[in-house]
Amino acid sequence: MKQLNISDYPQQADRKERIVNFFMKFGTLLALGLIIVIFSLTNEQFLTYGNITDILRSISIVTLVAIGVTFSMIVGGFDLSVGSTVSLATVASGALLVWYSQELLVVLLVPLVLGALIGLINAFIVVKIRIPDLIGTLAVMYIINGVHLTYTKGYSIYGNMPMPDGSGTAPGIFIPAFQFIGQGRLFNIPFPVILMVVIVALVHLFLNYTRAGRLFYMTGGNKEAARLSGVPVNRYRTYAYVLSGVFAALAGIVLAARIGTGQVSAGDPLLMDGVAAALIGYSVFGAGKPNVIGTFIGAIIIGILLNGLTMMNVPYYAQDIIKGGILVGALALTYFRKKE
Amino acid sequence: MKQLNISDYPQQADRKERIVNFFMKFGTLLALGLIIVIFSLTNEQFLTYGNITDILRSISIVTLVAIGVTFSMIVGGFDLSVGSTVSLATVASGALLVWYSQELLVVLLVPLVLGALIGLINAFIVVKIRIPDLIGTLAVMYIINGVHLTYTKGYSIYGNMPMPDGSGTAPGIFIPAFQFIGQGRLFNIPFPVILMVVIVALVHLFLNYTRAGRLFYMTGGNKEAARLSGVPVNRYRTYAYVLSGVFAALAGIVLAARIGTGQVSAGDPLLMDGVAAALIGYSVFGAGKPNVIGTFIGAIIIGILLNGLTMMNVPYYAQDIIKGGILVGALALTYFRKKE
Amino acid sequence: TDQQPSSQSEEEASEETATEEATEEATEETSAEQTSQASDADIPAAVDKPLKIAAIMEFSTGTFASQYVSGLEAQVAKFGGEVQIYNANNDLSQMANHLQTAINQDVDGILIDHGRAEALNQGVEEALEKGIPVVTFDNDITVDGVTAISQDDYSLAWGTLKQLAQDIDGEGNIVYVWAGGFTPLERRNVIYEAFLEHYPNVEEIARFGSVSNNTALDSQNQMEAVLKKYPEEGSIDAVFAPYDEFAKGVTRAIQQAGRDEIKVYGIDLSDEDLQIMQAENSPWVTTAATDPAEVAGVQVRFLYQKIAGEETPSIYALDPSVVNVSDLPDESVTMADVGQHIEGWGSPNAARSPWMDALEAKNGQ
Amino acid sequence: MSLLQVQQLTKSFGPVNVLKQVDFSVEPGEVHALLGVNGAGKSTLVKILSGDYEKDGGNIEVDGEEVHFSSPSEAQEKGIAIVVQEVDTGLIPNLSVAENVTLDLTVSGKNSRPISWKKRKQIAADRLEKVQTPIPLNSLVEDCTLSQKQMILLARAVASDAKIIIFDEPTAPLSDHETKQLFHVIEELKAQGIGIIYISHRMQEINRIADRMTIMRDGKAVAVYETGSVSTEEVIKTMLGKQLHKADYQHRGFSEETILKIEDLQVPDTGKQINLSVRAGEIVGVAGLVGAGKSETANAIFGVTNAKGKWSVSDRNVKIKSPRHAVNAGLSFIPEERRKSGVLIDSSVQENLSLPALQNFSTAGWINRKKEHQSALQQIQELGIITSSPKALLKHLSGGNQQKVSIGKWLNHDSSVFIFDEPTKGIDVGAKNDVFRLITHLADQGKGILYFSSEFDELLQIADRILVMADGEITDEMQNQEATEARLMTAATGGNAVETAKYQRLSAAGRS
Ligand SMILES: Nc1ncnc2c1ncn2[C@@H]1O[C@H](COP(=O)(O)OP(=O)(O)OP(=O)(O)O)[C@@H](O)[C@H]1O
Ligand SMILES: Nc1ncnc2c1ncn2[C@@H]1O[C@H](COP(=O)(O)OP(=O)(O)OP(=O)(O)O)[C@@H](O)[C@H]1O
Ligand SMILES: [Mg+2]
Ligand SMILES: [Mg+2]
Repeated sequence: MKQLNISDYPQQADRKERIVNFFMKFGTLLALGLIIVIFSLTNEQFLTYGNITDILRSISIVTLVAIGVTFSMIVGGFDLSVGSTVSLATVASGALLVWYSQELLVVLLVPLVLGALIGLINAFIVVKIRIPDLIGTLAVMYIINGVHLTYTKGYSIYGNMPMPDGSGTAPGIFIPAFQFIGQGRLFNIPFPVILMVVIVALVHLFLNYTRAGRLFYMTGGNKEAARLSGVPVNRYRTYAYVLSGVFAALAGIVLAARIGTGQVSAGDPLLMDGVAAALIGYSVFGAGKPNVIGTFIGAIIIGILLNGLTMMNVPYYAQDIIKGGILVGALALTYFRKKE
Repeated sequence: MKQLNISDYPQQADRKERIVNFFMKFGTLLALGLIIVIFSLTNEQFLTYGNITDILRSISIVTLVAIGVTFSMIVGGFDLSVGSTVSLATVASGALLVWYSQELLVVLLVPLVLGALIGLINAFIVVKIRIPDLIGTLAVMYIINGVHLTYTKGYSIYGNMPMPDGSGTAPGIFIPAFQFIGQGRLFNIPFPVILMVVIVALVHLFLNYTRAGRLFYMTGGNKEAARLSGVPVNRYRTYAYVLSGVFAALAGIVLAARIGTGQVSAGDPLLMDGVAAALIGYSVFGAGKPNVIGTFIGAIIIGILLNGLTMMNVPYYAQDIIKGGILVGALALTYFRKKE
Repeated sequence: TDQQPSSQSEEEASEETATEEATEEATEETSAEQTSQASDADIPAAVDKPLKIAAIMEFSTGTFASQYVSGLEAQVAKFGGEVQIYNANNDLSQMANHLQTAINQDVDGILIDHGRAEALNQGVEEALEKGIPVVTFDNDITVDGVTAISQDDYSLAWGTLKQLAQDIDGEGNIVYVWAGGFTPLERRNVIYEAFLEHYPNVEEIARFGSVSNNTALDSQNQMEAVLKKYPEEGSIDAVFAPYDEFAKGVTRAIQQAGRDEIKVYGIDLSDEDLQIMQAENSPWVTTAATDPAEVAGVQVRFLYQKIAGEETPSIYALDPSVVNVSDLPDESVTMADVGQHIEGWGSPNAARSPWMDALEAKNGQ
Repeated sequence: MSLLQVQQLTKSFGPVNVLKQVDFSVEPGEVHALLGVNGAGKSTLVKILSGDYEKDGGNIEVDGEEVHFSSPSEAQEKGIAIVVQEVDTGLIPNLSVAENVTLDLTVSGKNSRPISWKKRKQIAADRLEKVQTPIPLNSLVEDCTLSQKQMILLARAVASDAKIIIFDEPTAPLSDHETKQLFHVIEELKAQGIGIIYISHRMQEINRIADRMTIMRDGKAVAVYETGSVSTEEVIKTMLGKQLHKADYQHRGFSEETILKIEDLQVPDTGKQINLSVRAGEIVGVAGLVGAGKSETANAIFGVTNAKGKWSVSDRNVKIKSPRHAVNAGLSFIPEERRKSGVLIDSSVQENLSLPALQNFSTAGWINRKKEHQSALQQIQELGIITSSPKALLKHLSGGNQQKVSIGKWLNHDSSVFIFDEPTKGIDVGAKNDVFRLITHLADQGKGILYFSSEFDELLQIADRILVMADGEITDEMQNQEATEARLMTAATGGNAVETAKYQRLSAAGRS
C-alpha cells in the first residue's frame, strides 16, 4: 500500500494530452537539439571542441547574471538593476587594479561587497518601502548607472591610463592573476567555463537540496503561506536581492577580466539577455518556475544562436528576431496550457 | 435615518495623518515646484518663454510614448515594446519619404497602422496565449528591433542617401510638410507642443468622461468582476495594447520629423523614460493609479530635470542619479502608506 | 536640408584639403610672428573674459570621445573659459533639445560633435541669428557662417584600407566588422564598398558587428565564432574594423585564439588602443586616426576666432594619419608623443591666432 | 493543569476592539469548539494562538509556562499547529504535494543537512496515508482540488508534534466522505492526548465531535458549556445574544409566464446536463451541499464558462457565450466570491453601481456624471448602503455593504432574471435580512430569481420553488409548501437518510 503511494499514479492522460505534455516538458530541449543539428549540418566547424568551449565561455557572463535574476524571480521578485551592477563591478575592479594597484583579494572582494550592498538597497526599497520590484529596481538601475559613470567621469579604465583628472598616468595594470579569471584555462578548459559550471551545479544543489533553497521557493510560491509556516519571508526576499547583486558583481568581475578593461556601462546589454535566459528556463522540463538548470539552458540557447548565426553570416539585427521568436515559443509552451 | 447613510462620517484623521495625506496628494507637485524654484534661482534663463517651450517640446515625444504606456497600465498590463515601435515608426516614415517619395498622408498613416499591428500582436501574445505581459512584450521588443534593423540593413535613413543595396541614390527627402510636425511653430508655439497638449487633454477627457475610458479603468481594476458585469475585458485589453502601439508610432513620427532622419534604434531610450513618467504619474494628486495628467506631469518633471541640470552643468550621468532618486521618492509617496 | 551628403562630401573632401593647406600655412606664419611680440593689449576684448562654451555631443562613450572631451576642456580652460558638455547619449532628438537649451542659456559659443544636419540645422540657424557662433565636428551641417571641421572619414577609411591592400598584396579573404546607424561608420562603409570594387581579388568572407554599450565584448564573441568557422591557418588574411571598439574586441579574440597570422586594420586611436597595438605580437597592426584631443583643440580655437570676430574657413579637414605599429618604437607610446614617430601626426598650430598665446599665458596662473 | 490557558486576552485593530479580555482553556485530549457569529473574533483568537497576530494584552500559558509569540514559528516550537480557514494561505501552489505535506520539515530543518527527496516522499506518503487520502506526490498543489488541499493541510497538522491543533472551519470545502475521514483523524488525535480547538458554524458537527464549547460574542467569551449540557437553541441564543426570530415564508403570487428556460445545458466543470425554468416573479432556489456543483452551474448559465446549451429569455432564444451576452439578454449575476468577481474594491461605490448599465448613464459615449451621481445617491438610500459618500472606495465598506453594492449594480440594468450564488455568504444577520427584502422586492416587480444556496433554511424562508442539486445534477424539485429540511437533505445527499440527520442545519449561523 505504501509503495503504491510513492510509485507514480497511473496517468490516465489520453494520447493527445500526452503529446502536449511531452512538448511542454521537452519542447525547449528539442528546440535546442534542433538548432544544434541545423548548425552542425550547415557548418562542420560548429561541433568542434574549440567552438563548444568558446560558446560556453561566451555565455559564462550572461549565465552569472541570469542566475542572479533567477534568485530574484524565485522569491517572486524582479531585479532590473543587475545590468548596472555588472557595470559598477567592472569599473570597480578596474579602478582598484589600475588606479590603486590593489591586490587580487581586494579586487575580488570590493566589487562583491558593492554588489551585496546594491542588493540590500533593492531589498530596502522593495521589501521595506514596498515599492513594486520592477519600478524600484528600475530606479536603482538609474542611480547605479549614474554613480559608476560619475566615479570614472565617463572614462573606461585600462592599464596605465592617463588619469581623468590629469594627474599623470595610472600606476596599475590588469594583473595576469586577475585576467586569468576571464581568459585563463585549466586542463584546456577556459576558467570562466569551469567557474560557471561549478556555480550552476552548486546553485542547483543549493536550491533543491538545502533548507534555505527550499525556503526561497516557498517564499516565492506563496509569501503569506510561507510566513505562516514560520519562514522569515522578508529576510529571504532580502537574501535573494543580495544574491542577485552578488552574482551580478561576480559577472562584472569576470567581464572585466575577460576584456581587460573597466568598461563603463558594459553591463547594460546583459540585463535583457539575462532575463531572457531565466525566462526561457521556465519552460525547460516544464518546470513552470525559475530554476537554475533551465536558466543555464536558456543561456546556452542564446549563446548558441549568436555563435551559429554569426557563423552563418546572419546580421546581428536579424538575430534579434530569432531570439524574440525563441522566447515567444518557449513562453507559449509554458503558459498556453495554463489557459483557464 | 436614511439620510444618515449618506452623510459624511466624521473624519477622525488626526493632524499627523492629515499632513501625511497632504504629502501623498501633493508631494510630487511640491517637488516639481521646488525644482522649478531652485532652477530659476540658479539660472535666470530658466524661466524664459523660449526655455519653457523648449522643455515642453523636448518632452513631447516621451509624453506620447508615456501615454501609450499609461493605457497598457490602466488595463493592468505593461508594454515593453513601445521603444522598438517608436524606432520602427521612425524608420518607416523615413523609408516612405526617402525611398518611396510618398505623400504626407501615406507617410503618416502607414506607421500608425504598423503601430496598431504591433499592438495586435502584443494583445495576441498577452491576451490570447496568456504569456505574462512583461515577458511577452519583451520578446516582441526583440523581434521589432530586429525587423526594423533588417529592413534598413542597419542604416539610418536620410534624404537622398545612397541606397543600402547600392542601387544609386534614394529619390526622396524629408519634405517640409513632414518636418513641420517636429520642427514647425504655430503662433510661436512649437507644433509638437500643441500636438502633445491637445492629445493629453483629449485622452484625459476620454479616460474620465467617456464610457470606453471608464471601461478601460474597470478592466484594470478587476478583470474578473468587470467581465462578470458584461464588460468585454479581452477586447478592452486588446484596445489598450493597440492604443499603446499607435501612440508609440505617433511618437516615432514626431521623432522622425524632429530629427529629419529615420534613425535606427532611435526609440530605445524612450522606453525607460516613458515608463518612469507614467509611474511618477501614479503619485500625482495621490491618484495611486495610472492617469494621463499624472503621466504628463511625470514627463515634465523628467524634462525639467534634464534641462535644468544640464544648464547647471551637471554631467548627464550624474543626472541619472537624480532621476532615480526622484523616482524612488515619488514611488515611496505612493506606496509607503499602503503598508498594512 | 535637401542636400546630397554623399556626393557633395566627396567634393568637399578635395576642396577641404586645399583649404586646409592654405589655412595651415597662414596660421603657421602668424603664429611664428606672434610669439615674439605677444602682449595683453592684443587680446580682442570679446574673448578677454571667462566665456561660456557649450559642447553638444551625440555620444560620449568610448575612449575617443573621452579624450575629445578632455581636449575641449583643456583648451577652453587655457583660454580661461568654461565648457558645458551636453551629452545626448546617442539620441538625436535629445541632441536637438540640448542645442536649444544651450541657445536659451545665451552661451558665448557652441561646439557640435557628430549628429545630423536634418536634426540640428534649425537650432544652428537660430544660434547664428542670436549671434552665437557655431563650430561643428564630423557632421553634415552646412549652414552659412558655420565652420565645419572634420576628421574626414573617407580619408580615414581609405588610409587604412590602402595599407591593408598593400599588406595582403591585393588578394585574399577579409572579415568586415560594421554596423549602420552612425554617420561616421556609414561614410567609412562608402569607401569600403569602393575598395571591394577596386580590388576584385579581395573577398569579404564574413561580416558582423553591432554597437551597444559593450561593443568590444560583442565583437569579441562574434569574432570567435568566425574564427571557429575558418579554423585553418591562412583562411583569413585580415580584418577591417573601422571603429576602435570593434578593433579591440577582434584583436582580443584573435590573440586568445592564437591566430596571430590574421592582421587587424582599424580606425581611431586612443591611449588604450595604443597599448593594445603595441602589445607583443598584437594582430592590430594599422589604424588610421586623428588625435581626438587635437580635433577638440582646433575646434575650440576656431570658435574663439569667431568670437573674436576673425575670418574662419567654412570647412577645415584635419589630415588623418595612418599609424603602423612598425613605425612606433618598442617602448610604449602615449597619444601625446605619437607625433614624434608618425609623420604628419597632429598640427598643434592649426587655427592659432597671435593673441592666443597671450590669452593662455594670462589664464595660466 | 490545562494544556492551554488563555487569560484576559485583548486585541484591537486600530480603534476596533476585536478581543475583549477573553478567557479560554483547552485540556489534553479534549476537542474544544469555538462558536460565534461572523466577526465574533474566533479567527482572531486562534491567529494569536498560532503566532500570526501579536496579542495586545493578557497572557497565554502552554503547559503552565507563559509564552509570547511574535511569529508563527515560535508558536510551532511551543507545539501549536493550525489548519487555517483559507486553505490557500497554507500551501505553496507551485511546489509538489510531497513538499507541501512535509513543509514543516523544511522550515524546521537544519541548514547544513541536505534534503533527501526519497525520504521526503516516503514521509509524505505515510502522512497522507494517516488521513486516508492518497494524492499523487509529484503533482503540483495548484493542480489539486480544494478538498485535496484541505487534506494536505490536515496531514501536515496531524504529523506535527503539536500538543494543540487548531482547526478553523475545516469542513467547509470537504465532502461528506472526507468529513468522516477528518472526524476519524480527530478521534485518533484525541486518543493521543492532543488538545484540539475546533471552529465551525455547523452545530451538528459540534455536537458530534466536541467535548466542550466556548461561545464568543462581540469579542468576549460569554459562556463555556459541556457538549450536551445545554440545548442547541440555548447555544444559538447565547451566540446571538437574543432569541432568533425567523421570518417565515410568505406565499406570493406570480405569473405563469416563463421568463428563463434553460435546456440541455452542458456544464463544463461537472460534465452534467441541466434543465430548468423560472417564471416571472418567481424565486427559484437551488439547494445543494457544498461541492454539489451549484457555482459551476450558475457560472455556466451566465456564460462565465463556455457552456453549450439552449437559453431562452422571455420566450426569445438567445446564445450566451460570455457574460456580455448574458447581460445583453437580460440576465444579472451576483457571484459567490464577492471580492474576487463581484465588485471592484479599488473603485468607488458610484463606479461600481453604474458599471453594468453604463449605457444608461451616457449619451454618445459620454458619461453623464451628474446622472450617475444622482442615481448612486438614490440607490445608496434605497438599499441602505452605509458609506461616507458615493465616491468612497468600495474597499472601505464592510462586507455586507459590499454585497449590497454587488446586487445594487444590477438594479440600473433592465434585466429580467437575477441569479444569486450564495448571496448571504459571510454577511451578518441584519445584512442578510436586507438582502432578502431586496430579493423579494425584485420578485414582486416581476423579475425571475434563481437563488443558489447551501443554507437550506434560507431557501425555505425565501424560495417559492426549490430544486435540489447533488453531484452536478438536479435530483429533486418541490414547491415551498412541500419542502422540509429533511426532504432537502435527503435529495442533496443522494437519498441517504442516515447522512441526512447529520446535516440538520441551524439558521443564522451563516458561514464565512
Ligand atoms: N487585520 C484586521 N484588521 C482590522 N480588522 C480585522 C482584522 N482581522 C479581523 N478584523 C475584524 O475583527 C473582527 C473579528 O474577525 P474574525 O475573523 O476573528 O471573526 P470570526 O469570528 O473568525 O468570523 P467568521 O465566522 O466570519 O470567520 C471582525 O469584525 C473583523 O472585521
Ligand atoms: N480544484 C479546486 N481548487 C480550488 N477551489 C475549488 C476546486 N474545486 C472546487 N473548488 C471550489 O470549491 C467550492 C465548492 O465547489 P462547487 O462550486 O462545485 O460547489 P458549490 O455547490 O458551488 O458549493 P458552494 O458554493 O456551497 O461552495 C467552490 O467554491 C469551488 O470554486
Ligand atoms: Mg473566521
Ligand atoms: Mg458555490
